[in-house]
Amino acid sequence: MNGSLSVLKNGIARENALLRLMIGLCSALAVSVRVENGLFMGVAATFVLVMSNIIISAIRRVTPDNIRIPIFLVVISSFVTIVDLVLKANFPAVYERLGVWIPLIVVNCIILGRAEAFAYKRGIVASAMDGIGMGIGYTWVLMVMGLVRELLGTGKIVLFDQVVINLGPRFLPPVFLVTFPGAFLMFGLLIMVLNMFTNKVGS
Amino acid sequence: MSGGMQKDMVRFGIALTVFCAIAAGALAFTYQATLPQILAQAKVEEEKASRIVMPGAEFVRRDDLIEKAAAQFPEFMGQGAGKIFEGKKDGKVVGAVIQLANRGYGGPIRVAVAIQDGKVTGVTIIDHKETPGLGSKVKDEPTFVKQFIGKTASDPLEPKKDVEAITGATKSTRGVSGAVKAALAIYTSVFGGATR
Amino acid sequence: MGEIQRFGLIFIGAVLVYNILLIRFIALCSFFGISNSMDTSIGMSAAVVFVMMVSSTLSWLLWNYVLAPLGIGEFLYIPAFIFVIAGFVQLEEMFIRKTAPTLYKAMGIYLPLITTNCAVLAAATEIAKPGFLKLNIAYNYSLVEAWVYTFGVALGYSVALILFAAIRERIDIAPVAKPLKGYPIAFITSALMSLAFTGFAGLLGL
Amino acid sequence: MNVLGPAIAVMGIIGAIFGIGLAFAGYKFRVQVDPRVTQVRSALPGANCGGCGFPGCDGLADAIVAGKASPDACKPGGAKATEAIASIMGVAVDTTAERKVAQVMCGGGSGLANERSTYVGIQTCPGAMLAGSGSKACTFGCLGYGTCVSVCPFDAIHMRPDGLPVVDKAKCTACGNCVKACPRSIIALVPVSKTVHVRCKNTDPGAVVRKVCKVGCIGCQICVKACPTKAMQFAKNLAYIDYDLCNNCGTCAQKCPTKAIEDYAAVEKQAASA
Repeated sequence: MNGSLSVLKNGIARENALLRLMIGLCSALAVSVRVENGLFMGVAATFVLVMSNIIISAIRRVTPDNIRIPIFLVVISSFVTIVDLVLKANFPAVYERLGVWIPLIVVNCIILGRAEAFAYKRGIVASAMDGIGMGIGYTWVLMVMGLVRELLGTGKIVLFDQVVINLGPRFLPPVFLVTFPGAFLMFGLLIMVLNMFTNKVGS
Repeated sequence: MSGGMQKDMVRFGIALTVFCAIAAGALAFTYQATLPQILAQAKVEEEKASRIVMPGAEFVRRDDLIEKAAAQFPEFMGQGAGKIFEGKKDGKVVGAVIQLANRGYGGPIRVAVAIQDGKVTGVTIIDHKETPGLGSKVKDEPTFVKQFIGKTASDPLEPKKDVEAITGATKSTRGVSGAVKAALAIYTSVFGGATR
Repeated sequence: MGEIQRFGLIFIGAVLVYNILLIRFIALCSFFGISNSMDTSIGMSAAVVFVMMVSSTLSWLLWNYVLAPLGIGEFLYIPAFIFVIAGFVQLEEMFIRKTAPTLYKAMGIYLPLITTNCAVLAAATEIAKPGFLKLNIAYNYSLVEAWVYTFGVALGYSVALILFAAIRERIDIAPVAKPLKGYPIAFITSALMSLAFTGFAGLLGL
Repeated sequence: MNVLGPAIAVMGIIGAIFGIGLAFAGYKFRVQVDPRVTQVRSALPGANCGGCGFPGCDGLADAIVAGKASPDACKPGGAKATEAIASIMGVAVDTTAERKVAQVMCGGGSGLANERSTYVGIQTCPGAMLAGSGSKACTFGCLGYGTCVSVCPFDAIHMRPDGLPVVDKAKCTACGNCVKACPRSIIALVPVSKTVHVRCKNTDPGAVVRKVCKVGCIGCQICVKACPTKAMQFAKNLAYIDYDLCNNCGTCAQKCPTKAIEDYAAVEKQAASA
């Protein structure tokens, strides 16, 4: 059992999808304008990742090798569509904001990457744990970015339509952080800080 | 060689067909389960803007009037951007809400205008692409839209004349005032001046 | 508006105003991975332009003649499009590896990358469901407009990728601070490029 | 309206088309991939360092199977990889050749080699070569801008404070990237057991060398006469060692008036005893 616990841990930190492997960037940068977006996107991506990992590793013995990609894609896109429909029905406001990024989870490099590299070769439990690990790793980075960008970019954090933190009117938010270029910059600085930290620890 | 190919063709063919069919079945099932809710949400979403400008009214979408208006004002109502609702309060038609889009600085600005008895009783910005901090003030400053209340088709609705422009965002201001002016024009042409 | 002017509007919108990489943030995985050398970027761009044109045509036909009339498009468009794209890319990779090995050496290795390229799916979906990428260019696409739009997106992708590759080559020999080396400086450069592309925002009132 | 039927039908048909299509293509367009290529590929270390001159390990694997490259082309792989590939290819290869490492053949660090100018251009050796060949007076010596360090995939070479690169013999896998990268080809691959090296590449006459560097080879040939095993060769004002004959005795290093020849073993003994 502890084998899969270590799998879970490495998904969160050591092999963090966004910061270490540099995959799944498209949605991360665009969606992390608000903490709430980050949360919903993270949960949606984790759900799809875990479910598709389980299914793919369950049927891995029966999938012929040279049509494995189409089969993976059918599995992943079905779960993505389910998430898409459920979100559209129950959380229209959030769906409106995440609109284009939910369908794009299908081509999100994390999911197909993990399916190909991990789930197709390992057992169901290990794949599920890996899915959860990678999902949590993806989500916490998204929420950290969302926190910083929303707080500094708009001066307040709105979670489920309540203002949780408000820096007050005096604070003139640098709108730049909430715009597209701001996302690139923020992510770059995040990695720089991480490099500085790991280099000191690493070397 | 062809024997192997036949076997593979059959194997892959069946595998993929069955797989896609199962997936399609599951999705169709979820779609039907969530369909009523989605339609309801869509209706609420569509009328959200109308409800802001004409609170407490029931709305009926008049597709026939939309076509008529789109023919006369293609740049405002064209390509699905425009909608016309008739506002009813306890059964009686009290006015109309016209949603339309006009070109602003950063892109189209979609506006909802409530008109009762030929006078504007409410204006709201549905969405816009104006520059944050400048043009976006048309939506962020509540006082901006209030100045249109009470305008009629005869008013010039020109910045500096009877519309107070936002400093540094004349194009955005012109976008909104143009939209209100168009709404009044559509209202007079479609409803023939007085609400029946 | 005249037909030609409409094409121009769609094309400029796709290449500059709503550049798929720098403004719409789509397909970033390949953007940072591929751009550290110029010839890989050119090879990838050629492959992307080719694959996108074909897959958008397939998606357009599939949507307008199969999915929409039957009313099943609303929930099937994701699996259908990605399945068609992946299938086509795999078929095409086998075809090129057999018939044109030299072309395969230059462009072939990128083909499997393109199946997971978000831009291809995004363009295909935008053509089927206009407004998917929240562009205000057009509300419905005829086949020719679909081609113009896809070519615009593919060109926008290539322009951004090749520009970025050129800049990154210069960065490699520039004295960059230790923690900034590698991805951080790449992100900061792309932030500046994205800032530059937002300059096209008001172009043609799009 | 019932969407279940048409949905299953359409997706089923699409699945069928691609299923059969891929199977058909799988056979029609089958490319004869030699199974040995994948075996050789797995025997290679996979660092894609390009030291063998082929684009990465895949390129080398194809070349070896096609006979265009010898099984021991991959130096980083070392004897283990060479033997594995030789057995796959069924070819006998002598693995007696001793392991090689990179060695910097220049001793003109800061303070020893005179500076002619200060160079503020692009901080790479090829860059410096383009713009007036660097800051040192000696036009054969090491430029010191570390391109060899940046191309080394195994982090085996680092710049010393005096501006000269030093090779970490443990990590160096003789992939040859640094040898190729150095615009003045100062780095050479030498057998790892050899500890005595002529650390100069200057082929100018002695008088010119004396002006530009304190530790340059002035072509006095004292070492050639002194060498007991005749390992020391001499050509174009420059002495160089034939490593097959050299037995690391170090007499040449003691005799050299300008200390251009360095005996690492002696230096370590000294450092250890001091």
